[in-house]
Amino acid sequence: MPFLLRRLAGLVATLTGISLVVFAVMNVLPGDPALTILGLDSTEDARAALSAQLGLDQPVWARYLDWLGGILQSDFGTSYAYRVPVTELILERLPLTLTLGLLASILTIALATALGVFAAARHGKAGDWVTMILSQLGIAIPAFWLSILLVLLFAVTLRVLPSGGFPGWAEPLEALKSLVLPVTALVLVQASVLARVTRASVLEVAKLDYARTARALGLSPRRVMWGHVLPNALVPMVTVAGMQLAGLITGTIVIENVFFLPGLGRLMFQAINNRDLYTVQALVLLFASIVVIVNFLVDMIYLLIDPRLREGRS
Amino acid sequence: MYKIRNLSLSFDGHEAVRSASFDIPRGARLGLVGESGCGKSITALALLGMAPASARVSGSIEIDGQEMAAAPERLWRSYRARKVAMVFQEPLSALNPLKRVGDIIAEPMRLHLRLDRRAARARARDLLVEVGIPDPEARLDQYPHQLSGGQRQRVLIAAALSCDPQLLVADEPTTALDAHVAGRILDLLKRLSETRDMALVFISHDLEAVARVTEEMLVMYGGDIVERGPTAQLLADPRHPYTKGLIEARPRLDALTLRADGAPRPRLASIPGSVPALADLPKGCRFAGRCPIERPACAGLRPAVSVLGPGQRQVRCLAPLLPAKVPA
Amino acid sequence: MRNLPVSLWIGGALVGVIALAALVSLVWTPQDFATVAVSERFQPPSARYWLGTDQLGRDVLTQLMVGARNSLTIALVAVGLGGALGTALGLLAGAKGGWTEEIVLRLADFSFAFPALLFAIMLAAAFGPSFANAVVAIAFINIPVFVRVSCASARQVWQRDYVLAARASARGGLAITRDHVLPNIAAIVIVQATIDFAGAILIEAALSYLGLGVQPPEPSWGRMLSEAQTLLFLAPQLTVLPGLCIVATVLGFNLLGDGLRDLADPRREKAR
Amino acid sequence: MSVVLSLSGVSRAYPLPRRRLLGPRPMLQALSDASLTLSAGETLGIVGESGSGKSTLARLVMGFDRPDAGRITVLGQDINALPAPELRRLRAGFQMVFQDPFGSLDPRRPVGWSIAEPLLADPALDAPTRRKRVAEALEQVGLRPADGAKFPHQFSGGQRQRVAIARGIVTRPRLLVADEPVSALDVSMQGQILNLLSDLQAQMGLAMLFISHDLALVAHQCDRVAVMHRGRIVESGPVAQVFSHPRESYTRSLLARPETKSADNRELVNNTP
Repeated sequence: MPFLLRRLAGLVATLTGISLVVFAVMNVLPGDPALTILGLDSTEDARAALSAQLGLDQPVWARYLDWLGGILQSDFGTSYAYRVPVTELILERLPLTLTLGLLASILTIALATALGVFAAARHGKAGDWVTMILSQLGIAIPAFWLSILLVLLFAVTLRVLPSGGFPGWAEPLEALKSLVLPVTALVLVQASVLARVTRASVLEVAKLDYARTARALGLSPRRVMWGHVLPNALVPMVTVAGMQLAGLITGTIVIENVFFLPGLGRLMFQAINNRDLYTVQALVLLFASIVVIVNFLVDMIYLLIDPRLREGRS
Repeated sequence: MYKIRNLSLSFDGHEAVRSASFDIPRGARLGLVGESGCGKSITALALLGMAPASARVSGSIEIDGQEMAAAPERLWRSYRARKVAMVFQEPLSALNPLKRVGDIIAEPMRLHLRLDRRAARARARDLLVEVGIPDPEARLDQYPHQLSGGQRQRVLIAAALSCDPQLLVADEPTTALDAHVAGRILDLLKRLSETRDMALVFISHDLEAVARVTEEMLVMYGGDIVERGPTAQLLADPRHPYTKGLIEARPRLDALTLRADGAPRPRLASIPGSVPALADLPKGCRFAGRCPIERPACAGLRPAVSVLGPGQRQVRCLAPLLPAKVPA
Repeated sequence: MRNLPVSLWIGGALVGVIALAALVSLVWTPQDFATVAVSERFQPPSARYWLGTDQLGRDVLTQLMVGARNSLTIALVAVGLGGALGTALGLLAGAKGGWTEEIVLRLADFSFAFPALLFAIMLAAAFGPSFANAVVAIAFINIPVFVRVSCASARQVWQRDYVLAARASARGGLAITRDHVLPNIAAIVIVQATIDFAGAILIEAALSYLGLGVQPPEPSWGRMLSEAQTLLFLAPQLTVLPGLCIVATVLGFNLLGDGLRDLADPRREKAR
Repeated sequence: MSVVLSLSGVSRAYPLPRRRLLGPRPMLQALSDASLTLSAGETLGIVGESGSGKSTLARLVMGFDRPDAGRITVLGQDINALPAPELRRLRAGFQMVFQDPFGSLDPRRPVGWSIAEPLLADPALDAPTRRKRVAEALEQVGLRPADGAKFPHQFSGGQRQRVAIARGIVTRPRLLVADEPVSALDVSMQGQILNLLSDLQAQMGLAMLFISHDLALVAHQCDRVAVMHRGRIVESGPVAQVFSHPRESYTRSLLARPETKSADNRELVNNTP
């Protein structure tokens, strides 16, 4: 499995690279982290004390290795604002963000595939046009504005769903209700992009010789579509889906702040405002790693789809 | 078996095929010859009811007494693979890269003949033997990219044969292959047609290939069938100036034509000008403007079909060429 | 003979209106954008305030016009910088091939690990939120996009026979890049730039919404929305116009890009 | 007759993708130990099936790629030992016509520009001189000088190949490499282009390397032929000799015609007046 091994090596290298970039941007480039944390109005003494406390008097590479070593033992340092381990903060908020992201991903893929195949099957007809016009609009609408409009309609006017906040997992029904609008806003925007890609990809493959061969053997349009065209159209779809999921992950950062959901995105926003350096650093690393790992998994899906890749051809 | 009458296919009002009429009797091997843009490939697709959606189809296509030109797609679908199947030019892209060879061949049988998985696989293996693929059991589980070009074309033929069609349409099946591989595929097609008593419509620009496979041939130019007749006769004694030009444009590889060292190079015959675009074809004889024996009337008047000799030869020309001196 | 695609017309019109508003704001606005007059707050549209006023009594039309200017400026500078740098790198990688291409493409792949918003957030956290950080972040994430697009299309051009013919004609790598490669990939790069422009507007809006982009008192559509959201029950009308402006601009650039693509390659399926 | 091109012991291998992560890189021996010479006014056919190495040979002769071993001498100069500026000057002396006339002309340039491109390397030629040479070349290939202002898509395939030939001769080269120059064209057009090549060769005393998979074309067009198989020249000599008395079994297999019944078809074909 040269392909798998090569990709795994690449994944490790990329993750290491990310940690370097994050560390450099957050710790080295701005100059004095103590200044970043305490702000310009802090006193010299306070900064010096904090520097010593954070181990800033050590050389840069030692601090990096220290940080990296800590991460490998799931120790992201201590939050300056909350005075608790960052790991604890993250674990507390992870389930909400994970639920939001997974729900949105699954619905995005399902909706986009259905819409894309629907539009491609009705190529040039009214159904195709309506789907494509709606998706063009969907791409243009910022998720946070769509959220505000949804809140206006469902929370302010109809009063059927909460406008924001999260009641906690103790009340599963209420918890899910509070996720309806955020998930909808994320899905509508992301699915618009993916639906267009699906449609284009399906149409592209449908033009190819083997689709014609399948038709010439008397297969029905449905069979040609689901048995021959769609599996082949998956390759470009999966690529875009991978990038989409990256967009979805960062989308949760915004959406959590629109709906005041106490997830990782909200935590990141608060940490920035609190100048909570280590928390931001850990979260940026986490989000970037998720993006990379998702794309790695996407590559693994190629292996399942395409027998040519399994032999290490490119 | 197939009766085609006045079949026309037009795009935006321009006729890419102009009232073509011909029969395909059971077991016949028919060559459809012409250069790119002559209408041979979309005629072939029309035989399966697969002309592009943008084409307007008129005229009649009768299959075993059933009128099919305006038949619904559903009816056509039930005819494909069982009555008529097709083999395409590019064997790699014509095979779904994600499916195993066995599944590609078995799918039409499972669908049309309602065979179960095991029976379809057994039939697929027999078909691979019939089309001359060694070690068929192992091939069934391979993917198209693992086969050589010639083997891919054989797999495609096997899939086309899977439901015992009465007619196989082969559109330039050997163009993408090397010469010696191509020759074997041609021989295979001919043999299959003979052993299965299956009609073959063989489409090609290559006169040598057509001579090798077919008994009768139609020459197309600009959407018209300009000449037809028994293949050997027609090649030996072309009556349409286009056919003659096409035959003479190819240098012949033959001991007689090889020059002695240092001898001057003979000039090659060629047809002046180039094939006009569909919209620029002359209204009358399509060959007008390039024809060496053109008369003033040719560009405006579409010549009728003249029957030559005992009815086997037909030519669409105002002034067909005289018969060549065929040695007794 | 060739009809311009419908998407080009609609896209061009939308972009034209917004760009015009931004240009006009350079020389004239109905009111001063920074002037706060609490007594004039929540005014309905009138002869003085064409589109009414906000919670601080600022003229909404003025805010929208200057917001357009800020949005377009950020997008223009960021996509221009990122596009120029990315295309240059892509052309280099496409021309050199081998190790150069490998390294450039790997670096491009690597930077895809930082989605735009995340990168901007990181910069804002390290250096404090500002207009410049938004530009740098958006420009930075544009580089790999252009590297990939221009390198892939440049490679295709380099494999064409007319480039071989140019090599047989004793032309050097720079001359071939200038005379053959660049003209043949220009259409693709311009289409990409148009579409990335739309993306840049969206990212800027999101950053400003989070308070990490354009800083007060400079107006921006994104921040207008975040301020309006807190007043959702009091003055819901304030959430409508800034959102519409974002949608119109993004839609306009996307349609423009699709239309240009159709123009450049008429065989392509028409975009809707 | 002066030797224009000679190859001695030329080999080239290309790496294939690794089968295993750290395994050895398999190599494809595209060309091994090829030797040949070509004199002024002569046409040498290179014939073989796809993958036989004939295109690699063309690439190496044109200096698009370097051989792993062996020497390629064009107009008396070893092109791989020549300093870059001198090779650039030498390039006017050997040009190429490609297979696909759709791909060998830049779609965004008027054909006159493309024809003039080989002249740009010579600083002695000013713009009016270049224009004059382009007009001459267009007339030599049977087009009008005014056609230089048109773009490639405004020509038919055959005309485009004429344009490509005009570019090939505009520098008045001594050697023209023609890589499958008619195989992308319709049969009825092929004769025109081959006749044109013959005429130009006679006029200019060109040496021509004629690469083709089509034995009949090679037999017609060439004086001598080299048969290639799996990267090796397996047989070479005068066309009449090689094709009527092939020594190698591979050449015989290439020449093998359909047996039995279709033989009489062929006989009839040849009787056509």
